[in-house]
Amino acid sequence: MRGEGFRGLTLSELLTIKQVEKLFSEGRRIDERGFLEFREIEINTNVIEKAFGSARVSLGDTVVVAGVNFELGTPFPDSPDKGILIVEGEVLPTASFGAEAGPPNEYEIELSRVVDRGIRESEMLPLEEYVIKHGEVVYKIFLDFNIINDDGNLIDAANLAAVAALATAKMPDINYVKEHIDELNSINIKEVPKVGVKIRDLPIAVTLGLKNNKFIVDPTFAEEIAVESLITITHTNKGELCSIQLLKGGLTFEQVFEAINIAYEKNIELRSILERNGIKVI
Amino acid sequence: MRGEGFRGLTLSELLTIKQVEKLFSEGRRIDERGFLEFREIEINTNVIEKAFGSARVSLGDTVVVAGVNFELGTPFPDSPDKGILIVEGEVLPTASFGAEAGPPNEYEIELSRVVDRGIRESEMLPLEEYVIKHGEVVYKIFLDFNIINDDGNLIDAANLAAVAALATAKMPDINYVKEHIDELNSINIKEVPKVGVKIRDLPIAVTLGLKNNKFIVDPTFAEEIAVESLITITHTNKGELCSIQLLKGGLTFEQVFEAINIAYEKNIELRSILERNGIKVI
Amino acid sequence: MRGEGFRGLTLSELLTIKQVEKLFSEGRRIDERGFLEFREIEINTNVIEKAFGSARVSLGDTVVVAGVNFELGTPFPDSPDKGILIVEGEVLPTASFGAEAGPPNEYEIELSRVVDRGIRESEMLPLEEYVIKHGEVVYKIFLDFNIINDDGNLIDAANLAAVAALATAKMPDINYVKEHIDELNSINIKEVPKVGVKIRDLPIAVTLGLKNNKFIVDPTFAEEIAVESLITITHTNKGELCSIQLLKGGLTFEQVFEAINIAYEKNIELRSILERNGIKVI
Amino acid sequence: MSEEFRRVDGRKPDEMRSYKIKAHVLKNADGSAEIRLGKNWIVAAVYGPKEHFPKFEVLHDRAILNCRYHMTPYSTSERKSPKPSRREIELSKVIRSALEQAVILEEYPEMSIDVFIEVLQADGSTRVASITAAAVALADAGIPMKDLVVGCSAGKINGRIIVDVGEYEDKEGEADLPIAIMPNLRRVVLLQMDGKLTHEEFKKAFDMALKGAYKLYEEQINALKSVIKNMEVLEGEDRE
Amino acid sequence: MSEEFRRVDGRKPDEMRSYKIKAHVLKNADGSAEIRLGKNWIVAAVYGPKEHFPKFEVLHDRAILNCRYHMTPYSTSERKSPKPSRREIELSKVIRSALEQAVILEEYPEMSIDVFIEVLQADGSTRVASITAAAVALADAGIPMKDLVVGCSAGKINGRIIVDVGEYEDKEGEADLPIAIMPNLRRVVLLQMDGKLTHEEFKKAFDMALKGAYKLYEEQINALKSVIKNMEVLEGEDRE
Amino acid sequence: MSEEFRRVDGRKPDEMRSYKIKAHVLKNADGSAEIRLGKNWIVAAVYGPKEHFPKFEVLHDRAILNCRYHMTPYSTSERKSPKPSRREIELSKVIRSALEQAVILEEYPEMSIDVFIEVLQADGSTRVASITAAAVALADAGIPMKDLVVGCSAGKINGRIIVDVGEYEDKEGEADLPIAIMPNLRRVVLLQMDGKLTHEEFKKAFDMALKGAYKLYEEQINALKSVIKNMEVLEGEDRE
Repeated sequence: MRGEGFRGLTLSELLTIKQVEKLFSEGRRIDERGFLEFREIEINTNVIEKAFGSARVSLGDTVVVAGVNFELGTPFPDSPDKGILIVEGEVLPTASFGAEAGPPNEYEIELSRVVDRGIRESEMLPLEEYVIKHGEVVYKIFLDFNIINDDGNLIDAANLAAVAALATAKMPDINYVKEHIDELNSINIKEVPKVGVKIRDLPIAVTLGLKNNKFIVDPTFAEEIAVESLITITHTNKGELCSIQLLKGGLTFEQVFEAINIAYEKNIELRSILERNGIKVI
Repeated sequence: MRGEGFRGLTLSELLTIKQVEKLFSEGRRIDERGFLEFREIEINTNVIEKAFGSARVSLGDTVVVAGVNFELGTPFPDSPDKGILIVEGEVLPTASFGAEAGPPNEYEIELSRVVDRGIRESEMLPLEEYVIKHGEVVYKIFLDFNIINDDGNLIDAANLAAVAALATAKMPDINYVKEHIDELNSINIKEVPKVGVKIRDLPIAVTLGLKNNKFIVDPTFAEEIAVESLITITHTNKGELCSIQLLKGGLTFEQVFEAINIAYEKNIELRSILERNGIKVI
Repeated sequence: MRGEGFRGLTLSELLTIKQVEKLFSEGRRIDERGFLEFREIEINTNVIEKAFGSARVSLGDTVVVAGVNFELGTPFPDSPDKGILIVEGEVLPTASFGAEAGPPNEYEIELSRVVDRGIRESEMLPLEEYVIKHGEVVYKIFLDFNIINDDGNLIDAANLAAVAALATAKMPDINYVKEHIDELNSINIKEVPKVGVKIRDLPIAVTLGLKNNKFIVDPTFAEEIAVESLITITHTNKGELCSIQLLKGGLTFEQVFEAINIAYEKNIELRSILERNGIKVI
Repeated sequence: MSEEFRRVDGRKPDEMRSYKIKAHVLKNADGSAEIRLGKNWIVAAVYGPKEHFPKFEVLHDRAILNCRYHMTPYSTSERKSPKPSRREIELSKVIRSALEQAVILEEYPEMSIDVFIEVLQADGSTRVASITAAAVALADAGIPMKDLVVGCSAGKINGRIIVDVGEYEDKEGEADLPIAIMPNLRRVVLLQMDGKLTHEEFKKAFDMALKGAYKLYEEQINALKSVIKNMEVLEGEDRE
Repeated sequence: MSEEFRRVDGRKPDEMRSYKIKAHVLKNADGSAEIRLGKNWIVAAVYGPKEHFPKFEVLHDRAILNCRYHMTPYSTSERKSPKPSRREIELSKVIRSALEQAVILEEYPEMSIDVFIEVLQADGSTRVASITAAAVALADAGIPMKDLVVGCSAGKINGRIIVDVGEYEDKEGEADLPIAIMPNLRRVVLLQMDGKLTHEEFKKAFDMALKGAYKLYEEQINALKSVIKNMEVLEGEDRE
Repeated sequence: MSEEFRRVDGRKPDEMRSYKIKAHVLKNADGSAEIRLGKNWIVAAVYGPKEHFPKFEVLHDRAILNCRYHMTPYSTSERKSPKPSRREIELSKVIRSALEQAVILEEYPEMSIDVFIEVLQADGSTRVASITAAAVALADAGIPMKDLVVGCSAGKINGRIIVDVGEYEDKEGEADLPIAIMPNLRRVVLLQMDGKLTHEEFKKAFDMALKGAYKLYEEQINALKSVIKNMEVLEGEDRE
């Protein structure tokens, strides 16, 4: 995965990976965590006052910031009665030695699309309610997130930040906009009275690594390279699967189901952390 | 031409070129064809059921697929009463060792533009009939083609595929669209009743190579590199010239006319092959 | 600045730079100019008959061509009652050994933006008068310039060319366009009766180099590399500052004021050269 | 599931569309294959192993596997720009990752192997059809592999679990589950899911997709066998 | 200037917004810093000195300093495309040029040093806040410097000269003057201006910006000191 | 053709527009030339032969000839984006191909020669005017050539064959035939055509274009002679 190819790794990264591998063979993790234990999670919302919604999440040393923006836009021709949700994420060049400025590479695109799928497929946002005028004007919601520091498990961290930013966002009151539909050109979307975003679900992504036929959760950067396989499994509020992505390597048929069960257990744990931060489906 | 530059050629390609050159000096071609003989031509139309029109053409080992798409669009400001025709071709990376993925290079752009000019200048399609509303809504016709395997003479093969795909296309009935002009936004162009495309001409491109002051037609990949000059000459149904492109090298003044005469003869031959496949100007 | 990096310099350029440095230490310039003396300036306007306005300016061996174009466009949402001015400049690959074809690099972007700021901040053009319909249709003015040959001091030369092209442009009569507002789609902006452009100011950029704590004006290519610092200071007609850009190196606090005073003096000199060419604020 | 239930194209829930795989369909490529699955028409070409360029990217312990999944402009109902979309970039990545599990890259240090997949007509489940063709193309190129790779999808529409998801079912259905496996090593190497599935539904869908994959694996073998037969015929001719 | 004059956010003309600089805020970077200035929230990271790549670009007498100033999509009122704009490219250039005056590049021939600046929330005067954070990040990375670099802006609104221009003042004001200096060497290394200022007004604005810069310089020192203190504490721990 | 027939700009069918070629117009380029043909104003610059970069592209038996044909944004009625269009890429290719016939590239293995053509004002037949200027620029740079290259166009409007097609005639006419030749070697090195021409009309148009090209060839020679004269004058000065 990341860290591969000609860019190579720093010497310190290489040494850590070696150490991680050695410890794995002894049944231990480098930070003495349990195999199914998450690092410390910190969630702060509304960290960007000027955005409609925002969050900063840290998962150990992995740090993500997410922001939400609302615009007026034209719906896609094949869904004239739905708002538009655009999820884009980038790993900033601040995040690690190997991270590069420039257009998103395939790992960043996969990261964005996995986070996007969780939100979209869980139907977290009621997009069908974001229509100002059928086929012509809808809300366009941008959810942008950035990895500021990369110590692995970007998907889980980004998913938490995205979900926290969306769930705590204040959006422009659609009734107000509809009442002023004849003056749409002169509406400044930033100045429309705001109401809380209604959410219907909270997708929770859990990424597992597999090494020596044992699963770990919340892999660090070095662990992501050391493990043989990586898989992300996202659950809805009701415990349904809403997104899976095998990121690296392979699994036996049985391991697929084992992974799903672990992800389900951990999803409940993460869900309660979100709830402690006031983020839940009402 | 292609095959030049730092990408170089495979050893097998180089050996073939040497062999082609040796045989040329003996008055022979590598596949024992006559100098003015085409390879076997196969034309299949409607190979992509979901497209409005399509064709697969093989010219010896050169294989091209072309597809036609109709959309509603805005006319160009300087031709408010004309439909829009867009011809774009790419050599897929499947086509040869040297073919590359990525934006079209100058040879692919030349290939597209020569095929485009033949179709456009022969006035094959009645673009002025493709207007839904003067200056506002017209048909936008996309003709895309792809080289799947490249054994030379891409222009002739692509031209045949393009012409076959266009001539056998079923287009959305413009009268139906005009009748529903007030509901344009909700028209799905794919579901409009279809009628056959009317064609007014069939441009036929013939590419000639020159080696030791002798012309050959339908050059293979190795022959294209071995010859000194390459020229494509396109004729209309009535025997007019509608496009010429000197692709490589030079010609004496007399050779220009010799090339035109050969291209004319071969154009008649290709035209009859198209006719045998049911493709002709009515 | 330019000339740096791996592209390197030609041997002849390197020798000139060495010579420039040697002479500087003797208090001399390579072309025996005074430290505060400009090279010969030639200004020709209306050199591109087909453009709305144009100019060719040479400053010693630096040659710039600028052209002006008017289009109809949509205003920016945050300034619905203002025309749009777009200033873009490129150093053509003809300009020097090191100049490259391709998208503008950071030096070309800086060059364009400094020229743009002078014109915009001096409020040379009455953009608020270029509105056809509030929030919907305005004039979009393109000022494009190109460096044809680069012997340094591109900003001053480009600024003179830009200002001369704009000041002498003939623009489509806005009253005529307003009268035909119902037929905007069929208006060809090139055929609208023309009137002279009204200008309210003339920004004059003066670039200074600093070497051994002495300022020079109008640096050549070799001098730009030899000096420690470079700064451009632009004045309005009334002697106000309207743009400053430290291009390279640093200055003491006192030198900042010294530079401004020199730039002011030289701005008056350049202004009188423009006036001799019939270009002035009325 | 009631016996009467029929899908939009008349199929039973556990019924595959018709399929056909052909190996060695392109003259220039070192290996190639074509798959037709319903109206899917996909071509895969392999070039390599070959010297990798540029040099500084070379891996000293194994070959680099490049993979491009690409849809032609006319392959979809709405014309697709030939420029790779974010979706195509993601699929190229997961397909490459799956094929890397099977190809013995260590045999060719400092070299590279290119896999080019072109979707000529798309009809749902293109990614698993693509990987199925790509594996045959790799085998056709004589590249050493631990196992073939074969893919199949399952999904859910109107509450029912179905195999080999067609285009309409992909758009209108409630869930999509594309998988690819190494059939002899019994390992999943591509696994994606979107939509909503309970754990139970997932199990059912996963099993259906596995069965489909094993059927296509037979077809892969047939395709490769007829190439070998052709080769033997040719070698026979040679001997004469 | 009347004593009663208050700016839109209640500040006096010569009053800075609240500010806070923190060094060493990122785990992976060799050096890093965060600045908050009003609602500006900007992070700077330094990687290097490190081997420069590609080789042909290397300078044999000094290190290459790369610099990227970048605004995140959510940092501004209207969503910003993540692709660098012409404005961001220009600012990256002038910030790099300023930092090059302070960094002793000759110490690391053939190497490169990367400075990445990310604006997480923009609130006017981002470029001078950025350079102020970047200099702390460079120092935090242990890169040898002749001096720190610190920036502040001045401007003019409603005819009054003001320091530390906020977003509203940037948009509605008559002039903007961002500067950055090496505070001990007393040299200006970034200087831009737009809008209209008489020579007199310029002088006043320049002096105000200088004063602001020296205040922020104190804060830079504090930020670096607490890192050193932290290090001492850690070293202390080490010794135990 | 009736004697009374006059073209939109008053020309007879076989009448060229006014033209003027000047060699050595740019200070920095190794060779340069400017052509004015009607309102066309085109500048060509040559840099090289010079070391080619990057190294891996080098040809070991000859120089690489690079060529860029480019229109400035203000050269056309509608503002043109400075980014090269597909048309400009095609014309760059055919112009390069034509010049490669004349330049003795074998004299400079492993090197490259750059030809940059900038259209400052376009007035129809820019490609043939461009190649005519580029050949003079190459000669001015002292690059060894087998022959000059000179171009001219012919066309058809209102059923009449005309030489040196102007902008209006290009847009409104029925056919356009740009050619370029090596005048002494009597070889066609650029040949394009679009529109409709019978074989007979083509012959007539081709002959007209040839005649036009030979006229411009005289002007090329004049332009190069006056450079040589200037050089002699300069050398004379030198001797004094």
